[in-house]
Amino acid sequence: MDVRAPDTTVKATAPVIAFDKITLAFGAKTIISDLSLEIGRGEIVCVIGPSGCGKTTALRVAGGLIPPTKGTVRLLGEPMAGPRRDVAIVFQDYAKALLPWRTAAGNISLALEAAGVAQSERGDRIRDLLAKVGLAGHEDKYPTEMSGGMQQRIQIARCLAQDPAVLLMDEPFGALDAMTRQGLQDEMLAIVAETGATVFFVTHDLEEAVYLGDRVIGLLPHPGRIGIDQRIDLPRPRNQLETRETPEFLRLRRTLFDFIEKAEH
Amino acid sequence: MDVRAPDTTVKATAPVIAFDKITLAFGAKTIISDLSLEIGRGEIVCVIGPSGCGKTTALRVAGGLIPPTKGTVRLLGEPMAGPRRDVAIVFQDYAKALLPWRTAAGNISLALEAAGVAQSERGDRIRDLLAKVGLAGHEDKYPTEMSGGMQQRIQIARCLAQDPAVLLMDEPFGALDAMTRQGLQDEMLAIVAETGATVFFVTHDLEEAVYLGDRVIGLLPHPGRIGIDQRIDLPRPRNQLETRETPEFLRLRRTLFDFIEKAEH
Amino acid sequence: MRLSRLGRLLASFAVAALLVWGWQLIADYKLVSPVFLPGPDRAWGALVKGFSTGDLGVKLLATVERMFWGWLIASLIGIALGAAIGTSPRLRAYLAPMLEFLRPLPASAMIPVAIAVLGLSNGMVLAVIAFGALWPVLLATIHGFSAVEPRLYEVGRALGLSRASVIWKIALPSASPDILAGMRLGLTVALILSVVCEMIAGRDGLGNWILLAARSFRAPDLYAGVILLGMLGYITAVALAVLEARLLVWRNRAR
Amino acid sequence: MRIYGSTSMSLAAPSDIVAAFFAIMFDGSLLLATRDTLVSAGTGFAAGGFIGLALGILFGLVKPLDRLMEVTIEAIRPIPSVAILPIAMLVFGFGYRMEIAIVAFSCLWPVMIMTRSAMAGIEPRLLEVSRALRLSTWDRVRKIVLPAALPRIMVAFRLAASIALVVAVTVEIAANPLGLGYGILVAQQALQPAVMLAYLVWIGMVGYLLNAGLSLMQQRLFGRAGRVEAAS
Amino acid sequence: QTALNIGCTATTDCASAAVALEEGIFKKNGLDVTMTLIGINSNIPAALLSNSIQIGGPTPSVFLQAVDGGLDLVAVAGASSTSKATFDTAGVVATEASGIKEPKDFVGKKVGAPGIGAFLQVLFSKWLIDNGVDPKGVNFVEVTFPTMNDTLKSGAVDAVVTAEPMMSRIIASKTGAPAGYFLETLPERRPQIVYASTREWADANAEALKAFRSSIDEAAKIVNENPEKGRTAISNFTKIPMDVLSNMKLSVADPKLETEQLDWWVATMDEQNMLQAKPDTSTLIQK
Ligand SMILES: Nc1ncnc2c1ncn2[C@@H]1O[C@H](COP(=O)(O)OP(=O)(O)OP(=O)(O)O)[C@@H](O)[C@H]1O
Ligand SMILES: Nc1ncnc2c1ncn2[C@@H]1O[C@H](COP(=O)(O)OP(=O)(O)OP(=O)(O)O)[C@@H](O)[C@H]1O
Ligand SMILES: [Mg+2]
Ligand SMILES: [Mg+2]
Repeated sequence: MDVRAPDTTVKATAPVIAFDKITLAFGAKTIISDLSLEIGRGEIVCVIGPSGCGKTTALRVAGGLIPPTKGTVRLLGEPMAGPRRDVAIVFQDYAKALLPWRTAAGNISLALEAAGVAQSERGDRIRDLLAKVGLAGHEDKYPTEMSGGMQQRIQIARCLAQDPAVLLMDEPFGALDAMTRQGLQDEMLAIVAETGATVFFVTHDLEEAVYLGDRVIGLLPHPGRIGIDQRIDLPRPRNQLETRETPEFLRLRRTLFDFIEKAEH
Repeated sequence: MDVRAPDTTVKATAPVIAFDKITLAFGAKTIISDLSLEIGRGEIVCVIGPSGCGKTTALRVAGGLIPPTKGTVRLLGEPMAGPRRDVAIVFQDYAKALLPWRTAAGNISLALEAAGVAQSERGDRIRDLLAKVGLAGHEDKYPTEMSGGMQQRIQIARCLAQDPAVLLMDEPFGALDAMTRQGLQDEMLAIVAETGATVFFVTHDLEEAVYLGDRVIGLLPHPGRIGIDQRIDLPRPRNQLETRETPEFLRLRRTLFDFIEKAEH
Repeated sequence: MRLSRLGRLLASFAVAALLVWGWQLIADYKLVSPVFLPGPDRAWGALVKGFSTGDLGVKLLATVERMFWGWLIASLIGIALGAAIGTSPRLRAYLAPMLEFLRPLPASAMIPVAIAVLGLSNGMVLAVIAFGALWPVLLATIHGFSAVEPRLYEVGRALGLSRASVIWKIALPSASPDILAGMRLGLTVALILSVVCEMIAGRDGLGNWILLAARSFRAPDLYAGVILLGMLGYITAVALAVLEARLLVWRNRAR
Repeated sequence: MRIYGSTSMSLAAPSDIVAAFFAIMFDGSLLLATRDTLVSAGTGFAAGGFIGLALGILFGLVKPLDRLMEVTIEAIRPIPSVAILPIAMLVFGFGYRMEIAIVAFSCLWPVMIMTRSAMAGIEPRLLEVSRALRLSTWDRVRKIVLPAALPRIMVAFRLAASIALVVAVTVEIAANPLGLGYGILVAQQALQPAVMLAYLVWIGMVGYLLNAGLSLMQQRLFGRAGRVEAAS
Repeated sequence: QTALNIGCTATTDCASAAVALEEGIFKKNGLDVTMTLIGINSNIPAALLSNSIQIGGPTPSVFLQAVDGGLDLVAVAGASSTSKATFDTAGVVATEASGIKEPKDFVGKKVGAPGIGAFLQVLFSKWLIDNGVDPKGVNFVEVTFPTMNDTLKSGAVDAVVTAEPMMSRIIASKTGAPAGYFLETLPERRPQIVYASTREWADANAEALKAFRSSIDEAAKIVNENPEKGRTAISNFTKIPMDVLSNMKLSVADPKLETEQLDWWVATMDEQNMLQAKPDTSTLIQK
């Protein structure tokens, strides 16, 4: 059930994320060069590209974790000044992004504490979120006692706990099996539909990009820049079986595959 | 070019990995129950299963990192007594498995040092390996300066440096984009074909499992046990475009998908 | 589980007993002059006598109290200061040079100055103990803070945690193994300095007892004091280890 | 700071301290004393540090041994070096050897404790890597354990370095007639508080330089490994 | 030439040895002597036993306690002894506020002494006993010489048992006033410092010992007759500035040592329960 307003009206308002000629260099090495990009409210933009092309770096810039070397970033209309609480980030290296001294519940609770949610409410919220990511009953496990996929889902739950207006996700479903992944994809679409959140979604799974996105952006490496900006006009709500079998889906997938194939040189 | 002996003759010899009624428990919780499994020389066995079902745990048992609570493991005909140098392990959490104080080259060198390769030879070997995983020219980068996919490939290169008779790989291509991944899949098949190595390959990508495997084993959760043991009789050498389009491939993929779908409950 | 723990503890005590037995042998065969090394039997005798007829108990208590408060003050200041320095590069730039200068000053050599400034009071003694025991805690805390996984600081920033929350919820727990190791050392230093202060500043306590025994060449009494120190050290170490085991459950479950 | 008319014998005006400092600096006694203290503190530090490091690694690697020795070590550790001074003096007499022995005894524990706890903090996955590669014990220590624990071990060594100086000076004050501590003692007994405080300030400076040198060495020698703190 | 290391504390009591060194008397008698300044008197017996020094200058109380504790030491000569002329070089100084005027006033008061069980405190206690006061009623704390004035001023103690040159400084700064000269009533010629060595060394080095004794005899005369020489030698040895020393009386050098003198000390210490057994003083002075 897609309750979002149609894309066109959304686009009319100011972009939620706006990169204006971003350049980013580590020392002498330019990682991202002259990147401009606008993401409208409620839009889901998937980013693909060969390994090491700068996807994570672009996401970190969008999250305010690193300032661009040149150019400006505007977030929700304001110039970027560091990370914000209404912008949630799912890190690629989930194994490092969880507090090893807190249980699953404790890690999710951290976001609630940051938002000032009363202690009495937290328990229910945490149980809800754990159920959403398919980990009901695992609240008392420490990260070291969880499998890779479980850790990744805890991180996702923590981000959802932030009730974010913007979701920056770096290969969030990378460690999940097909079914769990599909479940979470739909879960995410539902949440976005409900809350109108804007999503910047890095993935290396082309089907995932097409299935989720309103737009798929392909980055080219050395230095990172936009190589393709593909609108995905598949109707919503989408369906894991039907959508993936439509000719349009297969065509888009093929387009992106060709892009990646060329980008690899 | 497939230079391996046909599977049938291989199977006649003693199994390389033999699980005999393995049970593994952490404290009171049984993770794996009564698992028996034999993998023949040169066989590529892919393991799939829902997140948290015990794939990583099974791989760690096979690698001698954790002894089973009950049952016996035999490796290359001998009872398991801890890890061996001719068994290479690719860990799922690549971000933690690299030495942060060594460069890409240094991390690969570690395996060569362990094997007693002379200093003079190492340079060439390292360059070779880096080229194999598509990271030529990145030898002087530290893990913190590399993208997730690059780190993962360094770990793979380190394992290849061991010249292993057995490869235990835990979602080794999980953080890679489609093209890099396909390149490495073929690279791995070539290496296995050349060296006759035996492979235990955990993945959550069903197509990958079918494409690579001689056999795909599906684990069921709570506790981990074998739910499906599917032979893959696709002819070798396989081809990324053609093989993936054969009806047999699609049928196998469907079978596994159905399995995973059911396993999720 | 329980039983094996008990067994290990017993084995550990057995090793200690073995060493005491070695000590007895050295004393029996007079490998070292008995004037300076009496056997454990004589030391034990002196210990019992000190408790039953003397005021060894009172002295022990005085030392324990001194050590505890000095250590507590040192730990609190050390953690607070370490947290401040560890999270603020500016503060670090300001304070580091002065701290690095103060650190190697021998606490024992400071005593005369401390007496001149603070008088011959318990406050002076506590200040000296706290001064000495501060460094292990401070250094470990600063290090612990700098060793926090950078990704976790980013998590804190992304969640919009306040600076206090970042310290309290991310940096402190992450640094807690370091801090606890520092506090362990700090406790030892506090005990040593309590004894030294009692020796130099003439406060009543075990140090004083040891000093007087050493001065009047009553070796068994001296060793009685040393044995007490050893026991005291062991008991406090066990108490800290229990605390540590509680605080660091997460680390023991790592696979 | 000067309290006029005071006859305090432990305080002196800064100007007097400076004057005293130059006096002992130029008659050579300060440098000679510094050398003596540094030699004994340095040797004791090296010996104690090495033993502490070795024990720390041993106990970190071999858990059963660690538990076996626990009672003994925890009981010996808190014994103040001052308390064993009479014995050390009897065994070694005055001079470097006694001081070195006591300094080594004092440095051993912090290094051991912190090394052991540093080893507990090593990312378990790295230890598994070393097992999977079947590194020899020596290689495992050299290539994985030490670099991973190095940042913490360096903290232990820096702490031990200042402890070495403090203990050396204390021993010199209490018993051993050489070095800076002896200089303090003589000045104190000769009723020259300015000289005494000059020594004290100098000790602070020496310690500061020592630590700065150690930090520099840490960066030079270990470069990256010393700085990568993320291995926790 | 026999090498010989002599260890003494920073007092004027070892003036005879210092003068013998300064004036070349040791050298003349075939001894190659160095003198080591030792911080705490009670370190001397251990230093002797470890052969770090061959001859040391312990106070009789340290010497007797060491012997009582089982160390095989012998006295080889006297260094200094009490005398009517020097009774005012040590005393007890009390603050105005304490109201201490006479021995009985010390009961219940806090008194700082440079070492509990050390020379001055033993003699002060004896003085109290002789005046009918039980020293157990006095609360002794240890205060080192250099911190005495500050400690007294801060009110942490009511009185300090002290000696020159500190005493006159404290009195001059009006922190406190003399409340008793406890050396005054002592008999003459009670040793304050004795020269001692291990019995083993004394037995094995009879020649050197003889040379030492004759050197000390000669130097003692110089000290007693020509105090300026004594002061110069002491200043060189202890680094105490001459302007401090020049206002100070030197202890009387007294190289002769007899059994009765030690007996007096044994009796005094026994009175205060400082000895476990009664040492046999007849064997304690090397023939
Ligand atoms: N050290 C441990 N202590 C307790 N339970 C553990 C421990 N390690 C793993 N587990 C549990 O064992 C189960 C299997 O974990 P494992 O890592 O093998 O899963 P997996 O199949 O590899 O999953 P994924 O695909 O998400 O990586 C999980 O439920 C996990 O919670
Ligand atoms: N801290 C750093 N210092 C220097 N170079 C860096 C640093 N971080 C990243 N890089 C470089 O920037 C490039 C882009 O890295 P990034 O992590 O953004 O890639 P990515 O697109 O996310 O790749 P992947 O899909 O493998 O995660 C890489 O070539 C990497 O080597
Ligand atoms: Mg990335
Ligand atoms: Mg896994």
